[in-house]
Amino acid sequence: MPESILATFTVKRLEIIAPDGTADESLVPDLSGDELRRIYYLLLLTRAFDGRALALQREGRIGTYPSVLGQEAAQVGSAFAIHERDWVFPSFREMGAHLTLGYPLHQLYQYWGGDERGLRTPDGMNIFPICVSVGTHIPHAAGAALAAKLRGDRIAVIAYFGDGGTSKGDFHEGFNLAGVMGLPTVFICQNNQWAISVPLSAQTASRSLAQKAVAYGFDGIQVDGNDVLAVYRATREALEKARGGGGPTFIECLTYRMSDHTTSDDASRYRSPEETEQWRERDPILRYERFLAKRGLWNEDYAAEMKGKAGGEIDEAVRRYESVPPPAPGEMFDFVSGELSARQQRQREEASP
Amino acid sequence: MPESILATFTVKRLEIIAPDGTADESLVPDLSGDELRRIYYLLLLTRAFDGRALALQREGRIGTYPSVLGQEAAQVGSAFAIHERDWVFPSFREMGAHLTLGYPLHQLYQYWGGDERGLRTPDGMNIFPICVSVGTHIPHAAGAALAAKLRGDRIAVIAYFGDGGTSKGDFHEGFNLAGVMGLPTVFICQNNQWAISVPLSAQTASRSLAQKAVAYGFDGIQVDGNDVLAVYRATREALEKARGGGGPTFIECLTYRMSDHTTSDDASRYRSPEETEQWRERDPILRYERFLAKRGLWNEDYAAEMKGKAGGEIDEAVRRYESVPPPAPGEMFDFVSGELSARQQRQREEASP
Amino acid sequence: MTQLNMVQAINLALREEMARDDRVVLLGEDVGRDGGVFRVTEGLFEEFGPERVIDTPLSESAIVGAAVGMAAYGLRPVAEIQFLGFIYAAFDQLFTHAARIRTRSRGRFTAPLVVRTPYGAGIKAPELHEESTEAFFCHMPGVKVVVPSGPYNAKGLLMAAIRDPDPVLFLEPTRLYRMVKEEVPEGEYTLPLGKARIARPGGAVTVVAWGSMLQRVMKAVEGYDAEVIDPMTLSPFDGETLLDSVKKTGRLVVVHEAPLTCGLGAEIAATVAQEAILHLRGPIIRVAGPDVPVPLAKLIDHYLPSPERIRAALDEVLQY
Amino acid sequence: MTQLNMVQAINLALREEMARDDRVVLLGEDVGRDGGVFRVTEGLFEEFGPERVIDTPLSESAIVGAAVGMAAYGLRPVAEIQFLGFIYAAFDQLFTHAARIRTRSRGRFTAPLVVRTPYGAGIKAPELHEESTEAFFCHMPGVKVVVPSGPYNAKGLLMAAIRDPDPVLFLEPTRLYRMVKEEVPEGEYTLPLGKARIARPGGAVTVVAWGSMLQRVMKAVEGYDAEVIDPMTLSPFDGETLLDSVKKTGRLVVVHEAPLTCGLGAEIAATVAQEAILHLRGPIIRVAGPDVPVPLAKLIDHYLPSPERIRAALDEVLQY
Ligand SMILES: Cc1ncc(C[n+]2csc(CCOP(=O)(O)OP(=O)(O)O)c2C)c(N)n1
Ligand SMILES: Cc1ncc(C[n+]2csc(CCOP(=O)(O)OP(=O)(O)O)c2C)c(N)n1
Ligand SMILES: [Mg+2]
Ligand SMILES: [Mg+2]
Repeated sequence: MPESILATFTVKRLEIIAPDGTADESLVPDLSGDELRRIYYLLLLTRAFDGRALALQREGRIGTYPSVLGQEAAQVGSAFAIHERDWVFPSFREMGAHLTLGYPLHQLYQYWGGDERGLRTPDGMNIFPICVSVGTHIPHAAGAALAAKLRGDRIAVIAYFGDGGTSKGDFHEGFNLAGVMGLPTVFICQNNQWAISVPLSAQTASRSLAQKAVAYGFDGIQVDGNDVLAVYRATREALEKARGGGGPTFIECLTYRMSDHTTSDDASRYRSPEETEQWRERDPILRYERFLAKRGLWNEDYAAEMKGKAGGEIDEAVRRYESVPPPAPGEMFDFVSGELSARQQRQREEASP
Repeated sequence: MPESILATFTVKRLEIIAPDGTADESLVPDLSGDELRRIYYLLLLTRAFDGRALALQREGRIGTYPSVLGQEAAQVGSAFAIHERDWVFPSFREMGAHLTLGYPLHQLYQYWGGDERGLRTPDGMNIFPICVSVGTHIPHAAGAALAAKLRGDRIAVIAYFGDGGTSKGDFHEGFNLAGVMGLPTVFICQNNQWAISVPLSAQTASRSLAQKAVAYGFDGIQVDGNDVLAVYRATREALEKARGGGGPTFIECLTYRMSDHTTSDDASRYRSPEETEQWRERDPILRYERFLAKRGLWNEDYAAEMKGKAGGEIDEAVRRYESVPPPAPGEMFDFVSGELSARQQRQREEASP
Repeated sequence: MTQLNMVQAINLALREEMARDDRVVLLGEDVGRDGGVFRVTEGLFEEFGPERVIDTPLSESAIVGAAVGMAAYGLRPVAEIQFLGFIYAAFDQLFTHAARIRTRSRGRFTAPLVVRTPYGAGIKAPELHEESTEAFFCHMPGVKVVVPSGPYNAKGLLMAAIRDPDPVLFLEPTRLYRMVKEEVPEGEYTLPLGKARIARPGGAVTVVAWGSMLQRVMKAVEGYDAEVIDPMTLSPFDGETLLDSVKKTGRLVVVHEAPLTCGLGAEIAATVAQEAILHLRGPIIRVAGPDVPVPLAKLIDHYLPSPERIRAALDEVLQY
Repeated sequence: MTQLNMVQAINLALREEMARDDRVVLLGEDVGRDGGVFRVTEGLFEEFGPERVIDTPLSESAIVGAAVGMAAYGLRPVAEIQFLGFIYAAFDQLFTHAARIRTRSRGRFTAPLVVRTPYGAGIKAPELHEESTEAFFCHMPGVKVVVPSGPYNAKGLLMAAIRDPDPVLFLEPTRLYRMVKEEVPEGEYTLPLGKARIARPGGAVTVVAWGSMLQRVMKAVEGYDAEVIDPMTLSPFDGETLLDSVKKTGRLVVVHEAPLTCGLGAEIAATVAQEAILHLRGPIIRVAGPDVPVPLAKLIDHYLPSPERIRAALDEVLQY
């Protein structure tokens, strides 16, 4: 058998809601009207949170901020499938996931306002602190999943990252570990097609990101990342598989970063407004509204009501954020180690006379 | 289109010589009898080099040494396809490739004898020094290939590494760079199925290593690594493709490490003699002898003659190695930088009074 | 001559070196069309094209690793790491390879490359964007470490770094990027690596500082008879200038942003304690960041050595 | 009590800690069936099974990164890096994550993990197998660095490291692995991290050394009135023991294998130069490796501080 076929692999793609709001009913997840509406509210809340963050940044009330505009469905849809006992390892652009998981909104503003205390996850939530160094948290997710597996905990571990993150060595080492040990991990890539100014085509020659899973012996799937139900469905299935011992899944959510990379960036330097404009038509909230409307779960009044409610929640979060007194100098030392060295103690005294 | 197939990938496998020496004539590379015999001699020379190295180590005349026993075909077959202008980035277990490329044998002994000077590649050869840190030379190969591409040089760049090397972050980052920039690289993995005591099944869940190329958008192929002509053919095609601007190829040579990992290792601690025994039947030299015999290019006398010749070459190399005087202490400083700092100069004087 | 800030001066150095020597090639994340997140490479993509100004995937180890291969092949790569806080993934490539390829190959292959990276605190950026871990890289024989302190020397030092036959880590203090403008001549000039500069002559105490701390020190020493040394090259360190000054003043204060323990201040102090201790009148005082991870914006001002702490050190040592 | 060498003592510490606390899990390359390339984990795979003694793929960053996740989840991972020379790929995970996860999460998540790794020169192994770059890791607030000097303290220190609530880098001097046997009690005992040991009392000069250099120093000081300090923990360094000794002797010599510049000797010297300079009679002498990459076997003896160089330093400082 001279030249033979050793193996064949296929990579799938999932979409449920068409741009006009019609859906493939056989794939629509089994969610109640309340749940469907809850998802809608979380999408609105994400957008409201984001818009306010941009405004706060312009006014100097928070620091550099990375907008999630356009990626709400990928974040809310995936996070909505996560259970409380699951562990989540976010990157830095998942505020929509954070708030879907119930992370206190004011703490998110606090963090982006330059206050570490915003990263203290409330007890009972298993959300790791935001990881600024791209992709380097992927091995942590593998490690937590390994620990859960050794402990016999039927939970799943989720890591979020972007298309740029797939180029890092830690992506590879973490994926490989998860694959070879069959760990209960769900890797969610928000492929928003840009890593600052670097387009996907300059990030990798891979036709899809999903196919990168082939290298690790587990499944990869691409979903329409602007279709909140497709994201939800794929994530829920992957989480169930993971919790049941079926090993890792890689989900590529194909979406688009509508904003600048962060408030320090100017995307007009490197991409055309036409490209962004095209994606505006695929707005994830718009599409979901059409879907809900067809089911009688949405109309303009309802939208206005929900937007008002979200705005109120945001107002309250901003108020809370801004009422927190600044950290005392000595707080730098509070969590360096379980116990400070003699030298650190002296330094602490010097810092807070 | 709800759930659809996004893409399909196939991974091929190449073998030319069957265990009994019969060959698929349509695939036998177009090599003269002299060339076919030259390959045979290089296989013998590799084995002789290796056997002598083990003996020298036992006698304390060189240090720790990693045997290439069983991997001769993967090394000679691939290196035989390399042109003088190509650049080669070896790992630490390619002595068969080194000698095929004409690297001075005595320098190889010198290096394994603990003398850096063995790594000075003769002028005119583009062989990078042995890389001990597994997989970390893969980005160098990508970089050299990028440089060659920018310069417009029609050359190829080859990197050698093992199955263990495929788990390193640098494998991923180097492969990704090569893929996205379409660099003239040929990546040759000697999958000898062990990384010290870690078997392939604990290294990755990937069904083959070749399929890892799917992640980077270029071709991967598995070849029978104990079939010297299959290795040669696959490498030559990949090199030609690379030189012609066709981008990277990943070649997995499936072979087996017949020896302990190094002379410091004891493989009986972690694998069964039966497994090794099975592979003895697939000895790459034996198979090639059968192939040559069928073509009238080999008989016992010829083998004895060639073994004698190889032995003589090795004797001479050992003699040369052992006649080199040890380095002077000051040589530590010779190549730290183009110019030594004042402090280093003082240190150098102290070291060599 | 034109008044340029440091970003413009570095940009000019890159442009001129690229025009002079077609082996000079830039690579890194967002160095191309975007011109770098601080605009240091602005206009170079347009001028020299995508073959000379290369946007890489997001992979720091490959950026430095590829630069090693490019340099060995004969190019003069200038790699950018977007912030020093992201260089640790490339630590292995720098230390295991860039620093050693000349030694390992006994001179057959070399790594004439530059790794440029924004450095230091004071711009209120997110975590890992305000690091100053120069000491790590000063413990790597084979690697040079340079920190410019102003637009003029930034240009001259970068030109020297690009022409250097060995790897140079070029740390660009973000806080100084646009802080001052200076006359920066067009055309070639290099400042020798490994030579310090007396930023201010004085007789009673020697103060060593670099990066953004140098500016702070220059203000803090007003009214003191202090000699301020701006090393510019941190590795190899100009021991001669240091020792000459300390022998004259008999007193030494070192100021740096990095955490105290095993910071570069330790090496400077130890050098003097070994080679000029008999000239010292009092303790060698290091004014440094505390031994904590660099905090975020709300605490960064408490982290950095304050003018008060610098003056307190001067007052203390002047008692002797 | 039994006479054990250091390999056996470390093995015993691991075994007892694993038996005591089922959160203790080993991971690394070849730690399982093979028992580690130095046999340090021998027998543990058989005793505790593949769930507690985990052979990982060849990926140092994932080993340390996974340990961070495991520790945060509630385990007590003990990771092995096969040689210190291969840890640089995990530098980012150690410094960016293990060291900071407690700070970053404001105490919500911690990283009680140990990274064990063979360390130092003197076994004539290939390149990168004889590194002693401890200083890098002493510049990482949040990470502790430990170097045992004998079987007895190796066991006690490793037990303490495993129980420590924060990341500990445990550097095992390969040259000492089988050099001496000592009485090593079975059962629990811990030696506090951060406390040095007076390895030999003396009055005229203080000598600090660790790892394999300690043995060499102990021989070299014979006939001298030297007090030898074995820090055992390099970070946090026991400044009190150091300063007390120097205040008594008035003289200091530091000996280490690592290259001189920015080695840990610099911090030790600088600490004394800042806090006890008035007690010093003469220069602080560092006897260290030269500023070159660690050479291969044929030159390693010329690289390492020789007994002659150590005695020359003692003679020099004793002139004052
Ligand atoms: C290791 C590392 N390198 C560089 C950066 C600087 N940086 C921040 S975000 C970013 C792009 C990230 O792209 P992607 O992973 O696609 O995520 P996105 O920003 O699109 O959400 C870069 C280069 C970083 N934070 N970490
Ligand atoms: C980065 C790194 N980690 C660990 C080691 C120690 N080590 C040397 S060889 C080896 C196994 C390599 O396996 P593989 O890549 O399959 O090559 P092979 O030895 O089989 O030729 C290990 C773990 C090393 N040299 N480099
Ligand atoms: Mg992106
Ligand atoms: Mg192998």
